[in-house]
Amino acid sequence: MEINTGNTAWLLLSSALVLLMTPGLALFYGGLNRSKGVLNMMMMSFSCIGLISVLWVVYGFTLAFGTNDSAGLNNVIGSFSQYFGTGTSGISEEWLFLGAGTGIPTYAFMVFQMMFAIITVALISGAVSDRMKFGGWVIFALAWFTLVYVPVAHWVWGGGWIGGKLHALDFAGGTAVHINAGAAALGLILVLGKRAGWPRESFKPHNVPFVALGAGLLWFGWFGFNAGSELTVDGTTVFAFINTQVATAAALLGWVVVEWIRDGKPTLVGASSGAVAGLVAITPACGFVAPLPAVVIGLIAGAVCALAVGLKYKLGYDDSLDVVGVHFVGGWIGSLSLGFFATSQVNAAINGDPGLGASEGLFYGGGLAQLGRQFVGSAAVTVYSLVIAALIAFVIKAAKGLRVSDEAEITGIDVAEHAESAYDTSPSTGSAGAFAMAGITPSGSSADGKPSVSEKVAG
Amino acid sequence: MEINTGNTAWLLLSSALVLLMTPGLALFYGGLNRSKGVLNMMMMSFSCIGLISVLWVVYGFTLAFGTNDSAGLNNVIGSFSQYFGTGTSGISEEWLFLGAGTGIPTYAFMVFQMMFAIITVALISGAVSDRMKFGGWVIFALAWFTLVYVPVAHWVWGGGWIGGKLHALDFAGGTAVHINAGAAALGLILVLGKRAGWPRESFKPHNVPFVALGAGLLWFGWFGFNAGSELTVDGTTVFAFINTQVATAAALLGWVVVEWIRDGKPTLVGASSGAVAGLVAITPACGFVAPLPAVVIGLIAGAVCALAVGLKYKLGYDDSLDVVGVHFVGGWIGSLSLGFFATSQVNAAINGDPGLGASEGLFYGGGLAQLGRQFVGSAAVTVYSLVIAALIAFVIKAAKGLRVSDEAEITGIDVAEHAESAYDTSPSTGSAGAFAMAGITPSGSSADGKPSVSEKVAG
Amino acid sequence: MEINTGNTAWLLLSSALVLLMTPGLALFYGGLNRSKGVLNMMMMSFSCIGLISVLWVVYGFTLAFGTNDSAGLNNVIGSFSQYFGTGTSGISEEWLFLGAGTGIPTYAFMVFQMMFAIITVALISGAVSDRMKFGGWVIFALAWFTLVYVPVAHWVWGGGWIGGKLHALDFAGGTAVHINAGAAALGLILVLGKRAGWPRESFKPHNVPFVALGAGLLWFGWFGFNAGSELTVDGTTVFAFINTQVATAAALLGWVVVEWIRDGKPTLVGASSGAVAGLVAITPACGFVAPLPAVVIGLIAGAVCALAVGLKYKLGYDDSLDVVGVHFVGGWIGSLSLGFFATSQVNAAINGDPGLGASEGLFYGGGLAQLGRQFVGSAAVTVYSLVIAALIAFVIKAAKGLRVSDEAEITGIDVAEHAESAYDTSPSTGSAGAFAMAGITPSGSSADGKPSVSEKVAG
Amino acid sequence: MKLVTAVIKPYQLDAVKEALHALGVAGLTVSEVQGYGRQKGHTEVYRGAEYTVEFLPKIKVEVLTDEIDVEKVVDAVVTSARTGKIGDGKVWVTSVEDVVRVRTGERGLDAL
Amino acid sequence: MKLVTAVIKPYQLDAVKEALHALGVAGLTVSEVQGYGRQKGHTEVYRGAEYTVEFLPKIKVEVLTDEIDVEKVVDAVVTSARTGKIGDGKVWVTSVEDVVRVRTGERGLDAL
Amino acid sequence: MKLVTAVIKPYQLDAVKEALHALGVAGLTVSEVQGYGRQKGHTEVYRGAEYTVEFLPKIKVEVLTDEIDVEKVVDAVVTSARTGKIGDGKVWVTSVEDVVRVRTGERGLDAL
Ligand SMILES: Nc1ncnc2c1ncn2[C@@H]1O[C@H](COP(=O)(O)OP(=O)(O)O)[C@@H](O)[C@H]1O
Ligand SMILES: Nc1ncnc2c1ncn2[C@@H]1O[C@H](COP(=O)(O)OP(=O)(O)O)[C@@H](O)[C@H]1O
Ligand SMILES: Nc1ncnc2c1ncn2[C@@H]1O[C@H](COP(=O)(O)OP(=O)(O)O)[C@@H](O)[C@H]1O
Repeated sequence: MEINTGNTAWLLLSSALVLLMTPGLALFYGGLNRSKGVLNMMMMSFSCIGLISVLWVVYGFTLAFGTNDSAGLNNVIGSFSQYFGTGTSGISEEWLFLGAGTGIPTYAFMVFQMMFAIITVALISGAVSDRMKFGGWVIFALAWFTLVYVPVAHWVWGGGWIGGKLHALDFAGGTAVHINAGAAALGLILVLGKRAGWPRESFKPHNVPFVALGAGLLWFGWFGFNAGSELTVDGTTVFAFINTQVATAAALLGWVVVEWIRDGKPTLVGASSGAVAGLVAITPACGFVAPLPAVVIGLIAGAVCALAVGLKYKLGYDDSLDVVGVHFVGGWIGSLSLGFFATSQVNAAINGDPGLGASEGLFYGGGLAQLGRQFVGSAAVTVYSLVIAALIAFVIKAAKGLRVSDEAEITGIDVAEHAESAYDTSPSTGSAGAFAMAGITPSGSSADGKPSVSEKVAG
Repeated sequence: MEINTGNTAWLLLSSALVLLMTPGLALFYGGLNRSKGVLNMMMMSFSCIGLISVLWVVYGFTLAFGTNDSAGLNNVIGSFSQYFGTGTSGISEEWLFLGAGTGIPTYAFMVFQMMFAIITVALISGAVSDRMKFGGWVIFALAWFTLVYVPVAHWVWGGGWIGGKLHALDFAGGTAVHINAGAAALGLILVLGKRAGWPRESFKPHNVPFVALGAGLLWFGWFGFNAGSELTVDGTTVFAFINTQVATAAALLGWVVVEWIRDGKPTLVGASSGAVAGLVAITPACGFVAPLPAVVIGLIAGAVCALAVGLKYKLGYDDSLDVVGVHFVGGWIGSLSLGFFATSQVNAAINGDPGLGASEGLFYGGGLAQLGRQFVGSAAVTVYSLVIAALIAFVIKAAKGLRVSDEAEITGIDVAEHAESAYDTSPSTGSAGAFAMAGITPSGSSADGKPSVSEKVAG
Repeated sequence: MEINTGNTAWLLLSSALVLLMTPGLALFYGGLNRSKGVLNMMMMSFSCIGLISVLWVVYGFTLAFGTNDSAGLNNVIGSFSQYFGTGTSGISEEWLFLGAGTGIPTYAFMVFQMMFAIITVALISGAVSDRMKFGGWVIFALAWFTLVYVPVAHWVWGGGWIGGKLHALDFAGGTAVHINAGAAALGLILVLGKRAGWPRESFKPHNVPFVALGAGLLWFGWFGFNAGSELTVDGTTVFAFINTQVATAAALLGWVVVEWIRDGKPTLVGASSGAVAGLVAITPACGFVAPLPAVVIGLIAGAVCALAVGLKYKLGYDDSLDVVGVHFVGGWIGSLSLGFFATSQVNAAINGDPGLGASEGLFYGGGLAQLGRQFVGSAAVTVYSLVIAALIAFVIKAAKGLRVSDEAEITGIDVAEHAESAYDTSPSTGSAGAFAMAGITPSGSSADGKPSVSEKVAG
Repeated sequence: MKLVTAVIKPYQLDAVKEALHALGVAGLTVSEVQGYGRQKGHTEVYRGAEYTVEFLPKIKVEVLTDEIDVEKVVDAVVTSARTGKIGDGKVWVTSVEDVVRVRTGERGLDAL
Repeated sequence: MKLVTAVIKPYQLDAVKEALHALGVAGLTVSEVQGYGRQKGHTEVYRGAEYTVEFLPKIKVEVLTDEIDVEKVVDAVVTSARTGKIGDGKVWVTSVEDVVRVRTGERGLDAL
Repeated sequence: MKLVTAVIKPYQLDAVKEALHALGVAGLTVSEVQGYGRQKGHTEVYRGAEYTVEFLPKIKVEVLTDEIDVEKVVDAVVTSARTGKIGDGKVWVTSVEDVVRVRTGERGLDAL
């Protein structure tokens, strides 16, 4: 096999970019959270990188992207053996999915998809901040990855029923990633319950520059997520890239304008959140729509998500950092947008030969067919992910592994679950404060009337 | 058309890198600012990403890089229709500027140049921190982008008079970006006025690690800015890359050495600022000079800019974060350096066929011709940008949209214009402080004796 | 020569990624340090970028990667002239090391290797935080780079005795970078001595989100470090990439599991440190082993390094941020792992023609031969680097340039050596605190009973 | 007039505020302090090594009050701040010679 | 000797410092506090939801002074700290039995 | 009972704590303050421009003590906090009418 250096370099670069998104997400979520839970928040993301990477080479990839020998079973799950335990035997391994023509080694695709699996699980964590046992999170991540992410990835991209039979479109993960994670978040928090003090207290972001930087890193990495999903470098790749940029920009504007009108002031948290909403919404569509429709999709996503994050107050679920309001809602907007804007002018594989079997969108003369498919695909993933996530949470709850104690929640989950606290500046070892100079170390765990780690009590 | 996967991947990667520069700039500027204005500072950058991206696909690109049917008019402005509203119709679109030989789709170039437009406008914001109405900023950004950036980009790179007739060189934006933004900053602040307390108070950076990290992200992204500006991957690209590295490193040293000698101590803010000064200075030159001259250019830029940032105290304009001292001065240094060091050994298009029409620099036997051209091009942009920026500011001022109230400035522009504050750690919800544990939320807006947002007064 | 756009783009991208690692390292180290020394910590990294970049083009590259005319001398040092002062004359320069077949210009390789030299020196700084004079650091960096890094790079990669005669393997720098820097750190701190208060005080990280973000940026950049070290894009490149990911993930898990068992809680600092340990250990091996062995190497590295960082308390050397425990120990683990897992299935150059002259590892039928070579190569670098580093430190100490005064150490090295302090939030110019509103500037230098910068004392 | 000063556990501030509110106390001033006492801090582990934290975060509450109400105020604070565990803190009373309301210049009881 | 304690609005500190300086007061000590009183805080909006902030940042100023000057000091503080708006704060005076200057061991008035 | 209040240099806190400990003082409360006095702050340079810092960080220590021990406490603090340089701070004594231990409700000397 001849490796195409341009294509392979692009896919590896894209993989690195998508990996970076998870620390970026950790920072985004961490900054949005209160400071006493920022480390737990980031640790949920980091643990996903550790866990899912290893599971992916062992069994994730083969189940998601291997081809099941039974054509019927292949609708729901990939191969149990093809790539099991990585399954490839060396550098002579060829690219299998798209034929040798792309010149991309299988391992490059495996690692690219690994990064998707990591971040999808990590996305869920934003809903559960400040109150979920870390051990419970690890179990949940493991179970949901295995029972939900892997099969859904197969349904959508691995030759399963959504992509292969239904012909719903999902360029880079509107259904497989964002709706999937958003629905799981909802299922999980319905079982987990609200944070102490919610919604009475404000739970404002503790570090807004982190939020903005996190959004910036996500945006940067998302080019790999979206434009990398074409795998090769061609005209569609370039569309995916420019669409990612303009839709995100438009969504940033959309969110900020809603704030400006509704609250009187545009905020940086709003701009950052709007950008993420736009990135989410354009994800499934980026390789199938033209730039001006991308702007429209972005504007709608930004404005609608800015309103949707208020839903939790009306409906009473505590989605801490708005995973539902942004990823679930944004994912649906993007997925449905394909029913209107998908066009073979951008992606020849629509209606093409060998094609995706999908139709042009409503505004491109394809009628309502594609809209219907998008709805069915997205709805199926919504229901499946939400239900299984809730069931997993239920089992963990029954085993008393789901929620930290009230005391731990008040003390702060960082100290309670990780025995560390995020900052040690002003009342500590910094050069400016008097306590710092006096060498007063801040109390990591607050013994005050609450149970604490290894507290020594005298007299 | 056959797409060159290596070239196109490179240009897309470069575009992503340049996009990252704007959040990097936001962090750099945000860290340099006082903490009560960090969010406004970052918001000015983020709003540019939102705004300019959309405007660029609608009318910016066609006016800057389209070819005007009238050869005379084309000296000053591009086409009103060629790419209007994106103007391209699909994946079969070919690369037009350099012929099909490069194998790069037009959209890739469009998005690359979009990122340049974004950051150029964002650069200006560093001069106006803590006192400009956010609405006024948005209007300014929109107007200056339209009236100045777009035509100047055309003059320099789009076939207009500076690049096409005068044959002044500007590889990646010394004139079009840095001199342009720096002059605009000066024009704007002359109308806007000084911050309350300036120059009596110190206005020291509130978060130096952010400054350094911002500089690091800028440096990283700048490889896309500079080496990406060759568009394709060839020998000149590699020169642009290595020159960017060594000039920046040398400028870091130059700035730090000046501090060490003058103030007795080298600082991290100095190292970060020096790096930015070097990046600015090498920008126009990186694809036209050899590495050792790049070191010299960097050293000079670092040392001169370290001194130039003190000018504002002498001349009495409040350029908050030294946009003039670094970008304007550094841009000029880089632009003029081409008159001395430009050589066809590095870029065959100098004197080549089809070439840029430029001459070798003084030290390469080309005499003073090129130095003269560089001076005229840079001076023209200086005057044009400064005057138009001041005029725009003047109009906004007349409409009472330019400057926040004194109270808002003292309270802090983050709270006043965005109703949010950056940090919520020590006296809040962190785990270390007593107020945190007691659940005392810091007052975002300080009602004390100053008008405040939705203050409730009882009794 | 025909440039290969894919290969060259990949090598330039990798160079940019490796550059980013140094600011990433600065953030990682800075966050791990106390807040009164964070700027000095970061400044040590930034000064390396400035210094080493320039020295590399002047004499580093030619000595490390030039070929000495004397075949005997070439075992120990490269050419004094071949690339002196950059030595190449223009864009027609051809790729020399691997022949014209790779299509990569020499300058691309030069800048890639420059980034390695920078970060290797910067790595050492983590051991000396809070107590080394900045001037002394600069001298040390310059001397160690010249006397140790440059020859060792030649021995390992430039055709010298370790790579060329002994046939020890080192894909991306286990020996040349990590063992080398770790041994130097040990040599340096043995002369420098302990921090005041160590080990009585805790010296906990002052900003854990910075640590995690730093680790994330390092991870991202390390793809360039490791997969870029193949220089071209081929099957081995892809192995290097996926191995980097899974070994690092496994090491993160390994470290966290040790903490969970030993201390009862998994920490984010642990996860971040584990990731770095994994990155270090897989560095020499990534292009020679298969993914499942990479997982094993990572798990071992994470667990062993988690224990190794405790050694300093037992042995009594103050390795502030665990450069020895992570880089030295992790480097050895990775280097020795090649004796077990190296295989020509992953890298045809093992036993190949023209090959590296190395054998398959023990588990791939190669017996103990390669393990022996790895041991000898690593041990030689350990001894050489440690001894020379200690000697350099000794000379600087004799010249009274090594260590700051006790007062400076207590006041904080940021203020003492750089006249700046990192943060200015809570007791200052932020919008939340009362001191901020009152305009009380925090005292950068604390005059209290300690000598201070330009203190004015009145009657 | 009297000044009642209390050093309490941070989590008890809400309860103390409520208790004082119930008594009709119109205002109070709080600050962050660090306490050292019988409650001996605790040890922390970092990278396998143990450290002792001696000072513990506390909240200081200051209430200016009428001579007549002082016992009620002290009792309210003591009762609401109590968790029964060591380190609950101290309350003390000092005599105040005069109080002025800055806004109006009113003095004495009128200033409260 | 007396101790004059003032809880004031942060922005007034400069004015208070100047006023005391003009009186010849040689030193003072300030700290950050949070006040609760008639001035009721304010509401804040985050993502469309409203929250009440009850405590407001204030500055506490402490001045040790001669018995004779105490009225002048109180007046200076009250006048300079006044904005006339609710929340301007309180000033109170307590009696001090002894003062020592740490540096010299001087006591009483000499210690000021 | 008495309250001994000391405003000292931050680096002296350790010494003061040890000295009080040696005296058998069971507890104390410290807070961060900023001091203004004869010790005039210093100038700082930022980008070549000079600025004056007027307030300096200090630590305030408060110790409740028995009437009988008050002189010993004051002496211990003054001696241990002294560096002999300007800005060493002040120590002052005020009278306390009552002290309560929150945990037990004990009053007076028993509460210390
Ligand atoms: N003599 C004292 N002077 C001033 N403050 C004290 C004194 N003793 C205790 N405190 C304060 O009271 C807090 C609680 O005291 P401690 O001895 O720990 O518990 P308890 O009051 O329940 O016996 C301490 O943290 C400290 O802030
Ligand atoms: N009884 C009190 N004891 C202690 N501090 C008080 C008391 N009442 C008010 N304060 C302090 O004075 C500040 C201003 O009081 P407030 O009632 O808001 O306004 P005003 O003094 O103008 O009537 C409060 O924020 C609080 O810090
Ligand atoms: N009159 C005062 N009232 C309250 N605090 C004071 C007074 N004078 C000085 N201080 C405090 O004491 C500290 C030291 O005083 P200063 O005059 O600088 O030195 P010294 O006490 O050695 O003469 C000051 O920083 C301030 O906190």
